[in-house]
Amino acid sequence: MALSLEIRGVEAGYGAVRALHGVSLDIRDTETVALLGTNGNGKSTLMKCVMGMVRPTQGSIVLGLDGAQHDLTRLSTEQIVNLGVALVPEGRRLFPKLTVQENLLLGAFRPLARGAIAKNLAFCYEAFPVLQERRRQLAGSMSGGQQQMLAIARALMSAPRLLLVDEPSVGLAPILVSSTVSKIKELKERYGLTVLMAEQNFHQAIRIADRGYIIVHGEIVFDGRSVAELEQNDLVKRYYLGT
Amino acid sequence: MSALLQVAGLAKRFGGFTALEGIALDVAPGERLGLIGPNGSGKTTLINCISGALYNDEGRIAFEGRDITRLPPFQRARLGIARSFQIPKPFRSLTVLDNLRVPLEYAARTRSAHRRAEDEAMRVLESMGLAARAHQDSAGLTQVDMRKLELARAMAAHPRLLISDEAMAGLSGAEVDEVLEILFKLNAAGITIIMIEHIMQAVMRFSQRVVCLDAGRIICEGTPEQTVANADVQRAYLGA
Amino acid sequence: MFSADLFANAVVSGLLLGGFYAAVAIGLAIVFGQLDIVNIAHPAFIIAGSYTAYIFNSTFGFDPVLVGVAAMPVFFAVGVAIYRIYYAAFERTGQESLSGLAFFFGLMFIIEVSLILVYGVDYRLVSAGYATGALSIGFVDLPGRMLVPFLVALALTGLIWLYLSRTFMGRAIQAVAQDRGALQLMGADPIRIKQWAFGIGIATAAVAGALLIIIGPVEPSVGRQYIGRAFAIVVLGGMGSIQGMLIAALLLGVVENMVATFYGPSWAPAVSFGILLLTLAFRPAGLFGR
Amino acid sequence: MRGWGFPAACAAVVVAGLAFTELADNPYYFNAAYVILQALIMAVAWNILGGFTGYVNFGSAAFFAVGAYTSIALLKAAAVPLPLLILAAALVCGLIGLGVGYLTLRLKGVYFAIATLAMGIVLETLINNWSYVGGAKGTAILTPDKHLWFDSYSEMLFMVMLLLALGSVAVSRTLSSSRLGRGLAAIRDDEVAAECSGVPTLRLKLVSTTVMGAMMGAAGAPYPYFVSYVDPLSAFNLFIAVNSIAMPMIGGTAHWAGPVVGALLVGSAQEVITVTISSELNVLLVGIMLVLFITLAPQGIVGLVRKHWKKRA
Amino acid sequence: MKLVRVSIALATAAFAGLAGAAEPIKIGFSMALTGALAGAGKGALIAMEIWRDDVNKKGGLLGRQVEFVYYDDATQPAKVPPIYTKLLNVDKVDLVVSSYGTNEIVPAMPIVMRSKMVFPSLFGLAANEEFKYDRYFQIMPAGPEPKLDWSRGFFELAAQQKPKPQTVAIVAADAEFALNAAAGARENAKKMGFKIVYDKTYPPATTDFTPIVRAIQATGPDIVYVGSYPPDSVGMVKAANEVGLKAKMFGGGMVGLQFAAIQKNLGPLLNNVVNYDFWVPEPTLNFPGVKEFLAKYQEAAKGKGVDPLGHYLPPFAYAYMQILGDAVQATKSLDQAKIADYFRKNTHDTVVGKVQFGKNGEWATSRVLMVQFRDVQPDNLEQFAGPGKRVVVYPKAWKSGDPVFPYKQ
Repeated sequence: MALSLEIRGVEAGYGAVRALHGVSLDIRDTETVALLGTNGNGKSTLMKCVMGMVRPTQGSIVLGLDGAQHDLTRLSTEQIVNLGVALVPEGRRLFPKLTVQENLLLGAFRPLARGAIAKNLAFCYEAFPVLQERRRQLAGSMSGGQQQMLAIARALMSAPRLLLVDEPSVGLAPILVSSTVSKIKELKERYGLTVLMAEQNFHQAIRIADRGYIIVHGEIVFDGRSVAELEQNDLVKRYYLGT
Repeated sequence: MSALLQVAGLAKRFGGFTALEGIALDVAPGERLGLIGPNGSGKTTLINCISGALYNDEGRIAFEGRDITRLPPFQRARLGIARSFQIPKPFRSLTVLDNLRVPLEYAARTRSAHRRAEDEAMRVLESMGLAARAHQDSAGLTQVDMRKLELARAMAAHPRLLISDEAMAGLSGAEVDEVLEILFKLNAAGITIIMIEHIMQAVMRFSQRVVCLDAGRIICEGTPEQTVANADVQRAYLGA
Repeated sequence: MFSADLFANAVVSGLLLGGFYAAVAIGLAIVFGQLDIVNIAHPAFIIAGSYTAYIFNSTFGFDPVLVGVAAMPVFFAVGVAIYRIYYAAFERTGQESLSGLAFFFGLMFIIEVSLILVYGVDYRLVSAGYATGALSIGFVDLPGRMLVPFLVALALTGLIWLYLSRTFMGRAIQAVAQDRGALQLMGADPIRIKQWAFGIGIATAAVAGALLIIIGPVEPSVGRQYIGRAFAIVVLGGMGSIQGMLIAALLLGVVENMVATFYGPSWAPAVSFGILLLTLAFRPAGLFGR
Repeated sequence: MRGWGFPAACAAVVVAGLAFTELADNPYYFNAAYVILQALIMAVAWNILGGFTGYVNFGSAAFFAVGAYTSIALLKAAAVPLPLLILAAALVCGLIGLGVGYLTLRLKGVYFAIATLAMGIVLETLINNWSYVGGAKGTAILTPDKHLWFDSYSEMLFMVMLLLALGSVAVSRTLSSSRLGRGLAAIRDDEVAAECSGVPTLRLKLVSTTVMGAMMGAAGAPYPYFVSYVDPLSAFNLFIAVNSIAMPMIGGTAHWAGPVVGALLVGSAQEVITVTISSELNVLLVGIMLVLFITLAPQGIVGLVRKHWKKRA
Repeated sequence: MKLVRVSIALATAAFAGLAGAAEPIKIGFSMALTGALAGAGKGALIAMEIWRDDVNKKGGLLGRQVEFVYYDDATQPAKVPPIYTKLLNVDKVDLVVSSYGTNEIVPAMPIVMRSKMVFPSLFGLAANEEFKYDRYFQIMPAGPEPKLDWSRGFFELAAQQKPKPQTVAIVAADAEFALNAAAGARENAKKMGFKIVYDKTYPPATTDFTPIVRAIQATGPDIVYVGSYPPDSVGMVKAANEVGLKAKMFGGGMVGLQFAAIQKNLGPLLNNVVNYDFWVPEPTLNFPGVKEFLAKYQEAAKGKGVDPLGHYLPPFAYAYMQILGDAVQATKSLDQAKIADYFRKNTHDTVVGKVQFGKNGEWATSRVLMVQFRDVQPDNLEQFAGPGKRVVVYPKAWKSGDPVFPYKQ
């Protein structure tokens, strides 16, 4: 039971704009890795590259899974999801006109997850009681915090091994940010997940992260091998605020 | 000196979600203002309200002392408020030159001869370094050129106030410098500029004054240095 | 002229008619309402369904409804093939709005004329035992010709509703137009989902066509009469909502028959399309949009 | 076609048309040309809203029919001369177009198209129930004997149609290369960006729908004289709506010449096929041409030609 | 404009071959081969071609073979003027006849009139009322007052019954023929002292007719006159049956009940319906040649998707050609004035009986039959080929049986 993600020299962009300039990073089994940086620096693009939604022009992304190596740059999003990688996308991307429960059930679309659907649904409702209360409500009519919970729960419904979370804090009040981040930690421990979390909120992210990278302008500018290393580094402020 | 743009008590809600609340902001003529804030803090909503793409629920907006709160966007454009869009929205079926003629003919009111509008458009394109692309279809431009076109089109409206919405996102360092240089030049020509930007270095270099939004409110206002040093701003970006 | 039994009959016959309208519109509720594909040729497929029912009814004496149900897989396959062309030519290049519309317009003519070339223009009818006679409950009559289509349409609507809300594929179909990127993240291929959904939409035309020819005679161009109505129902029903579509169809049926009974049938289309116009002008999300 | 080229070409066409009426005495050409010119005006008109502004109108036949029925109503009341009939029809249909324009405030894309479809059915029902103009059973209109200096009424109707067609092409061409046309193109490409560039989008859309309506109405005004007998079923014929969409799509919607080329090509092909193959294939032709063109050459004939020129240049 | 001229040149070139050979006599017409009226139009064309072959087998007209030049008008009136001008001026046909139906006949009138051609016409209802063209001849036996004659029989029959019915309902489709029929019915009803209790029209695209029939039922009429087209005729008959319409007489001006496919489908539902017709296989109407004609028609119609029995329109389509042919033979010329004179002055023997023309080119005396469906069995097409199923109950001269009254016991 081993999982690893190895990203090497990834270049990617949209049209003529390059958003990533040779990004390399590693994630090992059961780690929580934070990808830190303010908006527009390429965090989301990297997430999309892992998911096969943006094709890197160069570099490799290799998912090691129980001894087998999968080159994600050659797989479709569906195939990547089927390997057990799930993304909680930026902006949550719920299906607003479907109910909470329908959203969750869609999360279990991948064949492997369909078998355990009852168990996973029960888990999700236990982990997020508010979702059970509102399971018949349309996803679009819920508050931002609830929507974020739903987005995470939906990703969990696919019974992933590697969970990518993109900017869970956006648009949430500080107290909700903190509880969302705590929830991710809780879930990670419970399911034995490996987590890559892109986040701007430095302090919240490193609260649950084992280590982190800082990405500025499409390049990894700092590889913090431990939380302590990140916390003590004054560079962070400089990278964040451009001073 | 009286303010060019005055925003007072502005609020905007989407359903139950409050995107902006109690926004008060004065922009002086000729000023270079940076508008920053983490993602989802309401920056784009604010400029949508100023340019008229959205109507605010509360508060008032005045431009050159005139209340424009209820004016449709095209009239605001004619009064001298121009903007560029975060995701470029060129008029894809028109050539680059004709893209500029639209604001020239509608907002800047260069109703004079056919030729003059064209010359004027060429002049703007030259100043943006886009002259060589004048007769190309705008849909085929590269990202950098598309962003320049976005600015050029805004400029062609002969604005008093230019709102630049993330004109540099995704550009390389050299390209960022290029766009910054253009903005400095415009400012030198007397145009007031509000710049929304994620690239901090650019904001810091460009702005005389920086306003930081977080969760729909203004949390800090000051010089770039003051803003960066501000605890609230740091909290907004780095979290608590 | 107003009387209780006239009123009751107008309502009941309106409901029966509305049920049939639902069968006509349900394919569009999926294809147009949920996939945003403006398949203006849908009524032409319905006519193709009528001819299928007619051919098997007149040569082998099979029941038209059963023929319609049996023909669904074939229609499904045709639908899948058409979606592939549509996808390759328009959706992939982002041309779907105007060109896609014209594409289906052309398709409509091709289907119509092909039917004319093969089967001529004479009116075609089917015979089925239940298509004559009526069931009377109190002073309300339920003509078999309308009752059977009503029941079949209700069953079809119910099944489609169950399919869309209870199966993985069904939920994916509902989701695909809302956010296809997010659907990909669920491990589903949006193109295949849409192709499947389009196939189902066309498959319903086989049944709707059988119902149409039970109700009355059919020739290749009568489908045009249902273009406006079918789209009106889908829009009134709030696009893509199956329950909304059913309510809108029943409502349209009742309104048309009320106007026909109490005011004058020649104003019925103006009233129903007037409602559509007003809805579009004042509540574009439809009467029952959610 | 800069400067004097276009007016000169128009003048040449008028002179040629006049010479044609003087030299040729075969009414077939005039009647066939009438049908093609009628389709041409409809296509040009449709394209002003559909091609330039990006709003699809399914109700072309309704505008055409209302134009024809305006003539009938006036003729029932008094012996109104043809030019006045055309003016009145343009006015009435322009007003209806103005009303349709207000729909664009709330309706975009497919919704707008469906609204125009519904409007067509409502108008048809109204005419069906208006007995003064014959109602659903239709009415016969006798062609007057007077026809200016022309040899026959069909020659005169042809000349009238030719002038109307030139007029609408001129309007469409002027629009497309003018400030207004660029405004419309901006609306088609991005309504928000257009508005923020100072384009008064609602006002321009109203102009666009009004001009479209007026042109279609004018095209319908001489129709009662042409067929002598009008009933709603044929005046609201779906084929009119189909042709006015298909012709610009085949010719190319982005350029003013697109609907002209499309109408001349498809319209002539239809006339030729009517008198040669003359069967279901006639209807099939429109369907197949439409499907082939939009799948293989979405920019239409004019688009293809321009691409070719650009490549050579 | 270049393209127009090029295409015209092309069209001319395409027909240069035809125009060159002046040998055969050319008869030109437009016909609805597609569109709404195509069903009837195609049947008419088959009948006309049978006539052409018959004539040519006998050596043609004036010793010349007969050739048709015809184009599809697609049931679109706008196509008719170019077609007729082409026929007359490019194809230079020697004779013209009309298309089928009022909408397609009238647009040709001004053109045919300008060329002063004889214009035998196929089922236009009062199409010459406005034009008053003296070379127009209508083969439909509607009589000198077509609108009135159309329903006169229906109301006379009703008036003869005892007890005399008092009230009448009139309902018609919103389209040309049906509304004219209804207008005539209204006048006849008033003239014969009936009280009109229901008088409404409906759109042809109606799906369900039960609410209409119920609204009629609610006014309690003794007789119900319906002006309708094929699909709505079916809907009306079915709805009358389903609702249990209690009228004593039902029918009148329903187009479609004359067609075999519809008769077969409706079957016993038709019993006792009284409806107009022009020819039925009753012994009283066994005109010379009609049997032979129908045999040929039924053979030719196989697999063409047209009416398999062809009782309604085809004999008349054959007949109007017959008269034209006779006129050419008798006058030994293609002189239009002489031919018109022959049409006017003679009684013509045709497969639909003796025909004489009167005012406005309509039949001098009406022969709108009222037939009553009797003893119709379910799902049987052949039964309608023979006598007894559609009994002529009006007028006296052609009567083959007495009406059964009331419609529903």
